[in-house]
Amino acid sequence: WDEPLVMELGRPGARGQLFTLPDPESGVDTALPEALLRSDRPALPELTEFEVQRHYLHLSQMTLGMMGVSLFGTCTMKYNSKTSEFATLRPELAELHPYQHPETLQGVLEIMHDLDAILRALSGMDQFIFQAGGGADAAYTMAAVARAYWQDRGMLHQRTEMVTSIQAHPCNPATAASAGFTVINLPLEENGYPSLEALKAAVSERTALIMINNPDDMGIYNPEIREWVRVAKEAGALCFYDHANFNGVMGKLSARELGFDACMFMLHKTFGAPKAGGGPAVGAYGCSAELAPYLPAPIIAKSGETYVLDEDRPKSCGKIREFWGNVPQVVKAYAWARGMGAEGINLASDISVVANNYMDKKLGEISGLARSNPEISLRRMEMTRWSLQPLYEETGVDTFAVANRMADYGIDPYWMSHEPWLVPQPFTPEAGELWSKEDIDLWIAVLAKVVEEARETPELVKTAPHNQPIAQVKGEVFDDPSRWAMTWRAYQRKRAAAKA
Amino acid sequence: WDEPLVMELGRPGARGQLFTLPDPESGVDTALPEALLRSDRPALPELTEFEVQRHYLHLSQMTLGMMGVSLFGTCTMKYNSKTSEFATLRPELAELHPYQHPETLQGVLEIMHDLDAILRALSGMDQFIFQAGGGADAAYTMAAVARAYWQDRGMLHQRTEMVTSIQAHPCNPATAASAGFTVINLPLEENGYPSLEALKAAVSERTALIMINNPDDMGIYNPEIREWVRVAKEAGALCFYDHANFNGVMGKLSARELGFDACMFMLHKTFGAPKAGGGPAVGAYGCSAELAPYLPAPIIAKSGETYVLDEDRPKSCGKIREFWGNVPQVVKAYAWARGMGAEGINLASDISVVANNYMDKKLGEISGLARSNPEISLRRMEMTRWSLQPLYEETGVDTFAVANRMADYGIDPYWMSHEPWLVPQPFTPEAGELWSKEDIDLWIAVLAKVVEEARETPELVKTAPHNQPIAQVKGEVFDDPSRWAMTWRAYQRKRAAAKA
Amino acid sequence: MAASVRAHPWMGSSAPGVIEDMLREIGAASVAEVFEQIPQDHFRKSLLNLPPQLGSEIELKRDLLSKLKKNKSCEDNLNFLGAGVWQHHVPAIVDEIIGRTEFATNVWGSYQSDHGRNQAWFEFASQLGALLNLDVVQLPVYSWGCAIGHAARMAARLTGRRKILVPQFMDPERLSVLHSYCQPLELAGAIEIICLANSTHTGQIDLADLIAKLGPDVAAVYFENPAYLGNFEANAAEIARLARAAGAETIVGVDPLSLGIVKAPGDYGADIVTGPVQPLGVHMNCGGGVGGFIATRDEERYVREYNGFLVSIAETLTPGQFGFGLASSHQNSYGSREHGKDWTGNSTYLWAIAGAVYMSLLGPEGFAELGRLILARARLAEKLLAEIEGVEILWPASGFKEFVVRFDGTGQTVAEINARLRAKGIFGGKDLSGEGLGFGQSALFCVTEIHTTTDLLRLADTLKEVLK
Amino acid sequence: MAASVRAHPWMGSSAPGVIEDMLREIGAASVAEVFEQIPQDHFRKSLLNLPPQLGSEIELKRDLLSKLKKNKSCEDNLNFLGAGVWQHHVPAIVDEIIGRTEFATNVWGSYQSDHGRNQAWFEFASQLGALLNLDVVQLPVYSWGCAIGHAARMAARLTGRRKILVPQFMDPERLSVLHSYCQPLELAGAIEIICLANSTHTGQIDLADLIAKLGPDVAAVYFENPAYLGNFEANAAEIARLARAAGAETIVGVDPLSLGIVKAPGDYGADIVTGPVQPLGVHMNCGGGVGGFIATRDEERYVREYNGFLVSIAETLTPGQFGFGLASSHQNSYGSREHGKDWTGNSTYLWAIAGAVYMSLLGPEGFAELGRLILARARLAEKLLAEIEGVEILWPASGFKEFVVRFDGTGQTVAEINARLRAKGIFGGKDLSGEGLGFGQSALFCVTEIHTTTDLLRLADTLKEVLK
Repeated sequence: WDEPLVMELGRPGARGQLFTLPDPESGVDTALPEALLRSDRPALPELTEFEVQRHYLHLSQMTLGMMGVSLFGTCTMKYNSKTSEFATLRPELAELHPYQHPETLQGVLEIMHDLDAILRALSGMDQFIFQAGGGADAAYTMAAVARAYWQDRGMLHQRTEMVTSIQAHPCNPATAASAGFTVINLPLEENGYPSLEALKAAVSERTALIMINNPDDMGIYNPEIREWVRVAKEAGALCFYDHANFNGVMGKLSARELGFDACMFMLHKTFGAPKAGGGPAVGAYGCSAELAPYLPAPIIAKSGETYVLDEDRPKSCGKIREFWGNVPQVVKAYAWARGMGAEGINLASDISVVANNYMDKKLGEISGLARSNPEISLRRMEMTRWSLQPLYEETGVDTFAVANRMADYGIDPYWMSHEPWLVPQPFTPEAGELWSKEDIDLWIAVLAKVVEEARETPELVKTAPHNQPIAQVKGEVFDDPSRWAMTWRAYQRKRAAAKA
Repeated sequence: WDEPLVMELGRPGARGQLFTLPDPESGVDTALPEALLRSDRPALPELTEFEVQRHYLHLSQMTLGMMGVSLFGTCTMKYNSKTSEFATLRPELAELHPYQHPETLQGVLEIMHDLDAILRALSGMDQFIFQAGGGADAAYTMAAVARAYWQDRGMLHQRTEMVTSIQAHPCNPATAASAGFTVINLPLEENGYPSLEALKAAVSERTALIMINNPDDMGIYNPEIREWVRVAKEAGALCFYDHANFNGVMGKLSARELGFDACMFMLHKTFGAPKAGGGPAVGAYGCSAELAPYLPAPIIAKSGETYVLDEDRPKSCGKIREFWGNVPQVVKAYAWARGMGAEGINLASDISVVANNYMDKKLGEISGLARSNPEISLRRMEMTRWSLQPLYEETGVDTFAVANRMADYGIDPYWMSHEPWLVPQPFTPEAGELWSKEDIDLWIAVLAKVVEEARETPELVKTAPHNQPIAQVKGEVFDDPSRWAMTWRAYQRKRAAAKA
Repeated sequence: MAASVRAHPWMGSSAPGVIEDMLREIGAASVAEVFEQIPQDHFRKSLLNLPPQLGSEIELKRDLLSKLKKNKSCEDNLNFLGAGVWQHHVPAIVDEIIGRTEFATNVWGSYQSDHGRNQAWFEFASQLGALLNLDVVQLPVYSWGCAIGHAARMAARLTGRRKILVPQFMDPERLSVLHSYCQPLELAGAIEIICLANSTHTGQIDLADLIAKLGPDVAAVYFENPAYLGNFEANAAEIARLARAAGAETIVGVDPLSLGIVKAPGDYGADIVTGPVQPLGVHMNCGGGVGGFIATRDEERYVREYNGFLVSIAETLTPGQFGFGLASSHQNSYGSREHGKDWTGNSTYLWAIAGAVYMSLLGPEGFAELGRLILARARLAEKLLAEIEGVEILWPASGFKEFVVRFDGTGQTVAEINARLRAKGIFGGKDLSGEGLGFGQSALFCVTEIHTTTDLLRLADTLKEVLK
Repeated sequence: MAASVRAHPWMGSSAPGVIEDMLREIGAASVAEVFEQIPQDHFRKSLLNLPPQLGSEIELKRDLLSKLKKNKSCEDNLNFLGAGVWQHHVPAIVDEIIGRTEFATNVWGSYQSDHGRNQAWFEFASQLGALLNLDVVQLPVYSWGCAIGHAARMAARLTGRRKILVPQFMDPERLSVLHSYCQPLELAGAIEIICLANSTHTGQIDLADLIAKLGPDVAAVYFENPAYLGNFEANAAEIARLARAAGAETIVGVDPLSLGIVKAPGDYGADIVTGPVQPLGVHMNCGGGVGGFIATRDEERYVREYNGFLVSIAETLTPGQFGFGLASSHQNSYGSREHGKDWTGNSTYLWAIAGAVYMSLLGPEGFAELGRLILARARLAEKLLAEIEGVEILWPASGFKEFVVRFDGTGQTVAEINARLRAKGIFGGKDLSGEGLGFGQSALFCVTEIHTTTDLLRLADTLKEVLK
């Protein structure tokens, strides 16, 4: 489709949605204060219902989303069950108001309570909440809980530091910093993770908490994590396990058994809820009984046979976000966990790690690629960071170009790396448990093909994609205030100015 | 997408759907007679749930269906309301069994009863039923009702003929013939319709019924239709109005006022229900009180405040199809009629006829096209049959090629003509009320462009399409028993045979 | 009034001024002028008296839902009705795919522009063919009854004979449809329907009666496997053999969901196979989910008698690429009007897509598992009901998902029992008492994969309570 | 046991033999071997005790529905709850589009492969910008409360000041979120939240108090229009003028559905505008439908302070073609970790697509009509309730869709009244009694376009009955 912007479609007076015209005889005064009356007509498009439908159907068809093969690392592409999707579209869920009396919400409270129990079993924690709107928001929840914990002890003015690894997901330092903590980043050392010595040097009576992922995005598992937790707790700090990379260890590890005080799961990735191009998502945050009093309210509890919302939490850190979370995603995660069962969850992590090692083997046979931390010979976890640096040096084709070109073959672009790029020209495939070996083989074959193209016809790759809805987007406007345009009105204004 | 057949996908042991394994301890005997035990494994594909989803999503994206502009004549392309679509997906409709006690079906019976009333108002008939699975099946219903009517009078052995026009929809002669009637086709005369004299010559004491469309697919309205009905009834025949082309006259004409005994409406076209590439559809059949006793049972009736199913119809012609019809489509038609109202229905026929005349004007300006019945200068109804014969003679490009080429520009292929082709190289656009003037203008512009291409690059048009999921299908196998293949197993067998 | 000047969301040219623009182009002074073909005295005289327009989506949705909510569904109640429409599980993916607007829309395009849909159709036929072990499968007709009707007419044309033998214990609903397709006898081309005796001990066709009636004027023998009253026809191969020996066609009706465990009809001599499409992933839709399939061997004599759409794979102008189109289509009524094979028109083709998705979700193992599960659940239900005093299973352990329950021993009528069950949220089996089968107060119960053991215990317990 | 050897429908490599194949390729003897990085003593000791697997879709669906059916929905009951989540009509097309698997899936690709989605996002921002009369709109953050939090932090960074003034009558839910974003004061970068007095006669901000508190340390004044308790802030322009004069930013929260009839905030001096996304075509989802927008003028100082995703139109390598990408993205936490502007992550971007579809369905006339309808219905509700003895509307005819109802004159508590209404299928307004507003037994009622006159009469009649 060569689809215009919706702002360019339609004609004056066309309608896509009518509303009842109020009965003029109802005798009520509907006047607005003069100062607030809108006199201009908002510059919205005017279309029929069908035209709106057709336009957005076209746009959906112009989105590759999981229509091909996506081994998007750190995000654990999963099948998003339509069974649970349809269940959440039911009015029994979609048409609920969170302020309804809990006696009218027993079903949804039961599901959330049951998922809480499942996550407790997986992590060893004592209480989960679903208020956080994503993984980063769960990290922020940790920061807020830590603030409340230290404030309750009168030590917040002293406990002002958060220690993490430079390889931790950016949301950990960013949320801690936003919450007011000073961030200390530990560099990676030769083993692929920060040393225990560096941690010991970093933690002190100023440390409020540490926040870490394990394994990290390179696929490296920090085998000293037990000692880390011990060291941090000896310094009095709280320990938070960011389970963003849970897929490779689920069913295998218990955060609480490793000593952590809290952890978070991404229900929209690991637990099979769609992340829908960036939410609605849920960062399920769980913690020990010691931290539970500081959680954002409400807590879903069971009183006899009745589920209740416990709002009376005097030590609570306050709300992170309105209401109880993205409830449909919670239901989908519950459905995923029930559909998998303990056995399925264990099998999924087995498959994820086996499949990544299979990819490692096959990718290692393609010249032009390099595995991160080549000195580490141990098998990686559920993903591995790779580098296209050799290919780039040889051909000038970078990782962006390769990703764009792979899309031409029906391969959803890969994830490269979070900042900072510790590995040049990175890419991070993650096979997960969804994809068949055939899909993985296709992915590898396409990468090999593009590597070959990079050598033979580098311009073809550099100017990719050639087979997508649009050609390569020219990025120079994105940091140019005189040309960026985040709305049609801004674009029209700037275009007019440029012409003048 | 270059999508393989589902039969070629998957791998042994993959599962898309699991079922509970029966408890071996339940102690029930589940043995089957030896003679009926299946010993082979059906050659079905084996895929994961996601792979099935992805495959059929790809196929859906490879279907142009109303994603462009479709002025498919005789079928009255309409917007298919998602509001009513979603309503019919509700378990309150989808999960109903027709043998449930009527007290548990009051809602659906009410809707069907209400639509009956609406159709009565539109047609003047006294009773509608929805059992027929499409327009053709409603024509068959007419034939069956006529049989019962004449059988009841002991005259069926004598009343064995059905009279219609050569231009009537093929389903009319075909269903009458299948029902056992002898078909008499009246040819068109210079006015574009059969003459009254021809009718008079055709009807007799052997005539069981006449079946006609008006206007016909050429867009020509038979102004003598009142006299037709009078003549037929004088001969004792029943008169059936096939309202396939209702869109141009809805709200304007009443079949009963014109004297007809029965009529049918296509709920899947005229009344906004999707026809979904060929059903489920509904031919709503309505008749006068005189014919009502002969209708297939059940009849939905109201008894006090309760809706009931009247199965006790001793003179009924019997069932045309199991149960009461494609109920979701009936609900959608009801929704369409309520959403339009009398005013909207009238406006829709106004727009349909105006828009077709607008097209007539614009198409008349393109050289290479000819309007059917050029001697008739009166404005056509909601569609017009056109001919590409001049273009074909000039360039060798036929109507199939033009349709295929138009698809390359996002125009859904047009309807050409029912058999027999009274007009050479025909095409029959119908603007209806859905399409905007912009869409109609686009359609005309694309046709003009393709006509131009036919002159400048005829091969380009003849080998079209070039921009669709596949290239032009080679039709020679479709009538070759040694090569046609209606299943994958047949194809594999014949391919193997051809190779050997 | 203000409402009338608002554009309607479903009409592209209802925006103010558009009609006027077009009239100007046409050179017409008014809308009335474009209707000039219609004589004035043809226009309706009566006022078009329709209920008021539901002018907004809000009103329309509310009206629909408020009415539909008066229904009591088989999701909220425990249902044991079958007999032509059965409550099977519809996988979510099926609903997703057939709900896609690309499919659930008015489209009819070319072989190329409809390629995806055509491929799905071919995959329906291919997978159903794999279940049936037959090479030709037509796109579904209106219903199973209609499929039987067309099959009978095919057989009559193939043999030039005008009688068809059907079991006495045939579903009256389907039989009535078959009557419509074959009779009345006053008209040319009618086919006489003759009933075969069924054993009251097994429900199966009486072979002696079959032999007696299988004369040289018989076009076809029709039977179902499993049959209307649930039982299998264990002598299927023998029936087909006898029919063939008499020069008649064997038409069989099968439940496609049984074919993971039950022998394919193509393997016991069936010539023309029919069956319901609804079990293959279509909701009951109050009976609006039905469709019927017809399948045969790939022999020209059969192919030339099909009434509807046969989708064949074919090559395209691009070497190595495949596409699809309609084979042998001149013979249908679109191509040949009254000279065509019966007639066709819009049918139930969306259900072919549903069926394609359904069958590929199940695969061979899924069908086998499903068959075994249904069998186990139905037999368990029989067992639990048989334990109730006064309740008897007519032919225990003889069928697939349906079975006849006799209530004569309870002293209550089926109507009474069902009313009491209904009050407790259970829809009992179809009341057979009025069908003249000779089994007194009896009902046809249907048990499928959606019934859990708990459901069956609930049925048994409630029935006990109701019969007290 | 047999179940364990069946492949799982959600795992591509669970088919028999696939893991073994891969292990063979890898050269690993067992699955355990690929976990060699994990020390043995890290593996969990406790048994993973989860509820039993719901191994079939049938069981899973039934489990979900049986639980969800325990809820009582606002479709089956008449709901007057609002206050942060509102029951508005969701057009069917919106549900269709956001339910498309292309969108409702895990995708994150490139600017090219996600083009359709990116265009929909840009159209969301463009249309919302047209309603707000502002040029920059960010993709939505988690919620309106979160949007206010980010806006406050933007203002603090823009001004270098550390106080924000908010109305005393602010939604405690949103205020609590704002607290989380601004405080506690013990840590660096905290922002002090100071409440402005509201008139108890009009609900509006006390301008004198505002002037008194608008010192040189104030980063921003925040108010909502309409406000938490429903009333409009008629002095909006004056508040913005005062704030600007004091060097503070004006942050406004608006209901986007009011903007067909209410002046755009960009036109009365708002610098940063926030609001809820849920009314724009998203179901309430038990609170899981919320999202918040942030918008400003297109000035670099503002743009450089956004925390999330700004979608800009751009050219592509094909002349004349447009595409989309993220502007100014290095400044977010993905680009700059702890040095970024606050933080971002997965948010509520699917609702941006819903909003785009919603706004294009309504268009300018739809928004105007909707605004007028809501106003008329809410005012009618006020009128009907005010006629009931003992019931009083706090500030009649002063707001948009919400209003405060006082029940002190009835001698009953809101809790009691709501319990009785609930028993009759009505969800009464949000109980404000415990919020310390000084309005005794009072409740916040919300009336929208989904309420018919009949619904309002039913509320009034039921309330009369309940209060008897």
